Amino acid sequence: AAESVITWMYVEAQPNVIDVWRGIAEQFEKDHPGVKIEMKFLENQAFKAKIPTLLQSSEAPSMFYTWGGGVLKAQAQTGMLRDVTGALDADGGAWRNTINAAAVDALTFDDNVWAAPFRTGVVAFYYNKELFQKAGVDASTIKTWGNFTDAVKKLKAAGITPIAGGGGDKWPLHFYWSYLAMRQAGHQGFVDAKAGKGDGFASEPFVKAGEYLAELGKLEPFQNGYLGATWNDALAAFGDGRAAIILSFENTPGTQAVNSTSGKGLPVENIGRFPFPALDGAPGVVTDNFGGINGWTITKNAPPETEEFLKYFSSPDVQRKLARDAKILPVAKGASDAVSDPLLKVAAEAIANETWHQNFLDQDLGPNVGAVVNDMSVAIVSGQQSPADAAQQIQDAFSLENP
Amino acid sequence: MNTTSILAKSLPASGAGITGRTNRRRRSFAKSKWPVLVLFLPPALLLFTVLVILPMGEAAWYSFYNWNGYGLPTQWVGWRNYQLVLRNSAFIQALINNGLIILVSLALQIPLALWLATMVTTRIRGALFFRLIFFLPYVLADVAAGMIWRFVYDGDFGLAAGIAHFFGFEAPFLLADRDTAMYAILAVVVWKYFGFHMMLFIAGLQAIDKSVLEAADIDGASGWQKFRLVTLPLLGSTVRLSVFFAVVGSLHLFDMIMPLTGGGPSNATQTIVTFLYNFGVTRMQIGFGSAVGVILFVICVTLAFSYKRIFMRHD
Amino acid sequence: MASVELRNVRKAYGSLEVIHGVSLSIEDGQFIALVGPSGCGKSTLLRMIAGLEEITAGDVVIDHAVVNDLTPRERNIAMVFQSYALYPHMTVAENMGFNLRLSGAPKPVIAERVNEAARMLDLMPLLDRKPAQLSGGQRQRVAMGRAIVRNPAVFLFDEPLSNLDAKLRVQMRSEIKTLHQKVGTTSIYVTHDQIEAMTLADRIVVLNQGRMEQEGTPMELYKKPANLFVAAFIGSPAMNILDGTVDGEGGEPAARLSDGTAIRIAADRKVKRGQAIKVGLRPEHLSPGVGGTVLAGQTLLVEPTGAQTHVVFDLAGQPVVAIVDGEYPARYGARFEANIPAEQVHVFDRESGVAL
Amino acid sequence: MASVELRNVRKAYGSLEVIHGVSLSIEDGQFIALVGPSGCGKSTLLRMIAGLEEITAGDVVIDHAVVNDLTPRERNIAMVFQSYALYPHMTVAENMGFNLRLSGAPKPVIAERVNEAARMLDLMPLLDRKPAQLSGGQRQRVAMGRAIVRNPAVFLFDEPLSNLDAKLRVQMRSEIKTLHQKVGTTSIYVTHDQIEAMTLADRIVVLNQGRMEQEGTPMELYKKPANLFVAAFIGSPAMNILDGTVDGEGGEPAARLSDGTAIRIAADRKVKRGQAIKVGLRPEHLSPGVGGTVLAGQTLLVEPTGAQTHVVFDLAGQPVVAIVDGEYPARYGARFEANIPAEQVHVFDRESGVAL
Amino acid sequence: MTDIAAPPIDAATEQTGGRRLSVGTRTYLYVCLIVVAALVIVPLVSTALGGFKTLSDLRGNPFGLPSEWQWSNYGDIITSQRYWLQMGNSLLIAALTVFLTLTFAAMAAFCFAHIRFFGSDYLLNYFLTGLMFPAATAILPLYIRIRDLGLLDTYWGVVLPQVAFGLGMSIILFRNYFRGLPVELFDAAFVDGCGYFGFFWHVTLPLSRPIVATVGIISFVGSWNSYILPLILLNSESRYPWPLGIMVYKGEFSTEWHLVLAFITLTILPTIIVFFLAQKHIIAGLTAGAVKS
Ligand SMILES: Nc1ncnc2c1ncn2[C@@H]1O[C@H](COP(=O)(O)OP(=O)(O)OP(=O)(O)O)[C@@H](O)[C@H]1O
Ligand SMILES: Nc1ncnc2c1ncn2[C@@H]1O[C@H](COP(=O)(O)OP(=O)(O)OP(=O)(O)O)[C@@H](O)[C@H]1O
Ligand SMILES: [Mg+2]
Ligand SMILES: [Mg+2]
Repeated sequence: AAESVITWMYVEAQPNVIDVWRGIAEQFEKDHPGVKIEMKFLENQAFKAKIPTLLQSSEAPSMFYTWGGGVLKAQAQTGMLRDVTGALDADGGAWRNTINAAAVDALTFDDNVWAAPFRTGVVAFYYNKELFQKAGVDASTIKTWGNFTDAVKKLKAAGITPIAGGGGDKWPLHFYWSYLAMRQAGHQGFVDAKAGKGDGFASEPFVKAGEYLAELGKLEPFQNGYLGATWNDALAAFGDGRAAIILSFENTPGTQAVNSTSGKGLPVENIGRFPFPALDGAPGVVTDNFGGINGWTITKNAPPETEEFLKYFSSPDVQRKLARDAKILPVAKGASDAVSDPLLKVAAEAIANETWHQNFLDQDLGPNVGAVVNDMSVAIVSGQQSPADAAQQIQDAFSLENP
Repeated sequence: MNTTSILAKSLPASGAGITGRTNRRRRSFAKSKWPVLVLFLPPALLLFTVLVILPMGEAAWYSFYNWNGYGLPTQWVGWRNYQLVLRNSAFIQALINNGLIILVSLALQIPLALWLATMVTTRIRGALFFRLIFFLPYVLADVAAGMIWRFVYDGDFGLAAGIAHFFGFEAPFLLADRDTAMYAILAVVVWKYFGFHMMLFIAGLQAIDKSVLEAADIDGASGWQKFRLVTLPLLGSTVRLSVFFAVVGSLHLFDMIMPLTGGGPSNATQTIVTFLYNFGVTRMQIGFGSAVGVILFVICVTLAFSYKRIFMRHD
Repeated sequence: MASVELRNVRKAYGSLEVIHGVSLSIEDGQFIALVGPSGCGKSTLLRMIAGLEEITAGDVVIDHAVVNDLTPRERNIAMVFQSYALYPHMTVAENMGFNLRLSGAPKPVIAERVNEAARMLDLMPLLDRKPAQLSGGQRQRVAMGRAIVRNPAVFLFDEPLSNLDAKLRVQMRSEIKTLHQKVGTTSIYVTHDQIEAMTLADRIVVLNQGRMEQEGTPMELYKKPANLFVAAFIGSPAMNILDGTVDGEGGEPAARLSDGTAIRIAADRKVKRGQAIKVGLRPEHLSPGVGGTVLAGQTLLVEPTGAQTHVVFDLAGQPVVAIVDGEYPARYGARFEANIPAEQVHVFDRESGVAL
Repeated sequence: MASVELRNVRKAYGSLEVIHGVSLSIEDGQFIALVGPSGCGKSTLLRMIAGLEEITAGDVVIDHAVVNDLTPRERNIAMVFQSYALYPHMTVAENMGFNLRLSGAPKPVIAERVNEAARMLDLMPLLDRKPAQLSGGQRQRVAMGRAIVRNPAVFLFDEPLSNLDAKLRVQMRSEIKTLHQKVGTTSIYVTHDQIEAMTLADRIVVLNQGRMEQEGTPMELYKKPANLFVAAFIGSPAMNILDGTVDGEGGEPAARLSDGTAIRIAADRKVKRGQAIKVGLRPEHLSPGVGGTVLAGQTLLVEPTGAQTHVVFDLAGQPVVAIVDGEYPARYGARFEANIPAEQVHVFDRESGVAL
Repeated sequence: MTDIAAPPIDAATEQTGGRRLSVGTRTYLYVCLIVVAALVIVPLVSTALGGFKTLSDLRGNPFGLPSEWQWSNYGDIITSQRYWLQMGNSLLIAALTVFLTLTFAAMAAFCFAHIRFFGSDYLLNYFLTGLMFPAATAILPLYIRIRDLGLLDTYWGVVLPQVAFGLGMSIILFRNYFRGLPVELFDAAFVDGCGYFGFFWHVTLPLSRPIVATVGIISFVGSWNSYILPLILLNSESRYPWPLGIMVYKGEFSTEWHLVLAFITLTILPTIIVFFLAQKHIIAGLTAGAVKS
């Protein structure tokens, strides 16, 4: 019989997670004879570089990882994707109803859903309890940016590298600028900027956010050589206990261990979490979350079983399994109860109670503006650009793309 | 500076055209030449045109569009991409870096190569072995060399760290520091390519009539005088060739930068080609990237031709 | 100007000895030619004198001082190379003045000396050209000019004419001879062309496989070659060599060839009856009807050259060359008769090759 | 074998004509030498005959057929090149058989023909070597072998010996001559060495600047050169040429040189009194004490070559070469006297150079 | 007979003749040479040794011998399929590139060297422009063209552009060499009855072994080490040549330097071995004709 082959392209590098996925895929294959799922790994950078060209070739995968946002929008506009709206709404919305609305919304443009939601994420500070204790810092007291910089100073004074940063990859540092901008501009500020109102991203709150970031940079809080360090290097620095704080994804407890020199990393008990603090006198609140909403995009020529598989993949049972074994924050309604890991639980709660969820800016604003945001974040931290210039450059790039 | 640049040796010959020699070819056989031309030329011609010349022309065309590579280019933007490129501080940095690489090649690498070449063409035991060792980095892939030096420079695990710890100070992160990264890369460039230039010089030295050097001995030249007044002038064409390679090669530098810094930290080590890759290819800004390609092309061709005109006239 | 002496000089490349102890003394102002077949060690010997090649054993003495360890510059010699070895990037004037420039002579002095030498060699109009713009003969003259400018103690020449064509070679030969007559510098001249050696040199040294075979004036070598090698090497066309045995008694010895022909040889040759010998007959001594032994055979080849004709004829189954007058009616296939006087017949021991 | 005829053949490179109408007819089996100075057009002419160079005007006729438009192979000629042009990657046997192989001859036939030629040229032991493993002379023989294997109508030689050293050249010269005597193929031989031409050829054609100067047997050219150019070109050492004017009446004409010396010339020369002439004296005719005019001057140079000695002496302010016997006691600076019979004195019109 | 490839005189290979160097000069030479050689060798050796260490060993002791030899670092890679797959891919791509380059370039160069035809100068200069710029300048249009030809993510998709970009140089090298063959050979072959094809096949090609080796080596090394073209034109990891593979590996095991070092060592090892075995040809090839022209 003619086999349908679903090619599945992903960037996930944690072997245990991939094992879980493979298990799910094998189960699906068993349930659907004649369907074969081929898993293809592509390294993150290569993946981002390749997808546009891949999409237009006969080699396009059936489904691939997406961060949503402008990138997904551009891809959708090529007509190379197959939207999943129909599948979601079939049988009276049988699939759509099982999923958090926020996740679906994040993957929707022009009233079409362009990817099947898979997981959400939230970026927050993780810290090394032992080192905090050594420096005499109490994490629970960090409520404002001022508290945070004080903590950094204290850590530094105690001879501890305060923060692990991955400036070589750039995007890890854009977390700082993004969060600061969210806190300073607030949800409305972002909406206005995106709508091109006023000076857009060059307007005052964004410059102000940059100034906070520049101040942080001046404290030299990052580990030695952070500008050349990759994200993995940063995780390793945190996991080895060489730096006390990392602004990172919800899966940090796992990834820091994998990347650490010993391969074991910090014991989970030794890791704490606190949300990105608020800024005095600014509209942003601590419950405004920054983090990914990931899904799987289906390409035009994918076999019809692909939707079937993705529906299965986001079904509550599978999502629970993923939450438990792969330590993700699930998108299926009610699946978060399977989150057992205490730190992940906190993250899941944060999502449950969030007031606004902002997708990663380097995805949300499209690959080009996003790259500029990354560049500028690094430039501000390292003192290369004044916050005002940086904001202007982001705005320039943005207005070029969105005339 | 990939191997393809070797060809430039032939650059001097390029304009030479038909010499008297070919004039001798008999014309009475004119009839029989067409079958050969018709069979022998087209494969090369076709491949070259389709995969080299046309894409180059298309690059020029795309450079006037804002295009992300999906579908067909439709959004004509005139010279805007060029303006953006030339205003981009990272591009300016890339130009400066390319200049720096050229400078170091000329001021450091070529003299070093020449110095070593004169040493390994003397009559000492092991000269051939040293030649091989010095040439070794050149045959390694750029990517591998970049990776090896990334390790050497690594502040945690690398040799730089080892040395620093040995002397008891904190390991520097040479590649992560804007102020040092480019110099670190320059060192790798020299490390990687001096052997190639040395080989050129060895070939050049061997082509010098030995009896001319003996004549200088007889004329009473000391070792240094012999080098400065006889060897060096006679190496003229080799030096010019070597300079040409260094210049063209440095403009092409890409493979090695990627594993080392990828152009970072904060664009401190971009070259024109890494800039093209980072800002054009990975961001799918086809128009913008093509504009960079066209600028690079113009720089290469201008340099090549003016260099040829000025320095290689006599070769 | 200086005398040059070689004292049992040897040269080995690794374990291969190529010069096996050569001793030679050259007087001040003499013109010496070193001749020998290719590979016999002429260049090596010359280069040892120049200081370009290390001396394995023995001494090179210039002007009564052992110079083994001196550099070429300290030996004050000048050398003209086979390939001329002109500096391609310098003009003729610069080429010629390079040595003086290195020794720090002031510019006007250099110019004057260069001009003087250029005038002597007729190079004045060429002073500003580069070597590539010169003809072979002109380059050769520049190479000589470079040598004389510095006024060296000794001139060394390594086959300086072998890259020139025949006509030019003859012309340059005269120029070298004339030059030596003018400046009188001690000269050592390497060549494999025996005509060149004979016409140029006061004395000739014949080398063979790193050994000296004979040394003497050109006419000595021509008339009294010490052995077969020298006999065959000197003279053009080369001496005819035939196998024979000594026959005839006491006052009238003769060499008997394989076909029975007897050739009378001079009575004073130290030959024993029955001795196996080689007989040497110079072509120019084989002329029809001048007395002496009559040798006859069928004409194999007739080569007219104008004034003279070379006739190759068959003698005891071997081709023998004779030189006859251009008017002589030689004809292919005809019988040819030549005479040779006994005192012109050379005899050599067949084993050792030594002249008897 | 075939006859070859050139009918007013011309060659122009672009607007530059280098062969200005040469007509020549060569009989079947003849051996012709083309001589002339470098650049006179010898090679060009030969290559036109070969079919390697287009003929601008005129006809080349081989065996009574015009071959202007035929390829070399169709003309059935074979050529021996100066550089031999052996195929370096083929063995001697393959080199020799290449032509036959291209024409599709069966293997055994090729082998047989190659063997035959190899035997003739003494190449049998070398058949399996590559050209790089051969000496110069052997290569030359292979080049000839390649030519004979195919049994061509005409042999063409372009300075086949000029890359060999003097000794070998003489030897190969004989071999070529012998070969021609054996196979008898019509041959055209280009050389700039007049000795080679004289010794080898049945007839010699002297070319100068693309024009034929004279054509005839070697002795004709030597004895009765048609003009100054041929006179100076043929003979070695070259004829001495001196300016003079005709003096003396009727039966006893003489040439008076610039210093007043009078040289008697043969009565049958068509000279007028007072006519400006050039006098030609062959060195070999200037010998001491044989009668005729006595010429004397200071000896400038003595070059012994063994049997003969070249003496350069001053005559009317010009150096004149004489050849004397090797025994003659010539000495630098001494007075030298030579005689020349009137019938050996060549005279040429000074303007046109034509022999009188 | 012209000697086609007379080896140049090389003082270093004939250890005998001439004057000996003084002890002082020798010492100076050796000290300088050894220092430079150390700078070349140390990074390479530490890379190889690093592959035998554990990460903590590497951290404490990047230079020295491993305190405990971790053979498994290498063993795991050697026994992994990806290593052999990448090597195989590189080899296949390089072999195809070399073959096509040699064939096409030799044929075209023959026309330029031996045939006079209208426009040959212009055509040659046309190919010469290929020398001027790297593939990078036109990488984006090139990508689109390969995509349109349906060759994306195939070996041919990498091979053909590599051949095309190598043609300019190869043609020049071939042409210069062909023109250096003695003209008389051409004449002799004509007299023997060859046409152009016959000459190409019977004379030019057999005599061109040195230049075939040269061009072959240059294009092989270029292909074997090339990174940017495969990076853009290949998608499937199963077709990756090793320079791409090494980068992926580095991406996967970014902080595990010991594994990365082992992988680097294993991937460059073939290059080094081949280099030392064939050094004479490689050096001759890469510096070919550089000084003569
Ligand atoms: N560097 C060397 N190493 C080993 N053997 C050498 C070296 N140089 C010369 N020879 C050998 O020494 C011998 C003499 O060589 P030399 O050059 O002196 O000969 P030559 O008489 O000048 O010959 P030619 O007339 O060909 O120039 C030859 O057998 C040669 O092979
Ligand atoms: N392809 C050409 N284009 C223009 N002129 C040429 C060409 N080939 C030869 N000539 C000229 O034609 C003339 C005759 O040349 P050719 O080669 O026939 O002389 P040659 O008598 O063989 O001289 P040599 O003895 O030096 O071989 C020369 O003046 C030469 O410069
Ligand atoms: Mg010699
Ligand atoms: Mg010629």
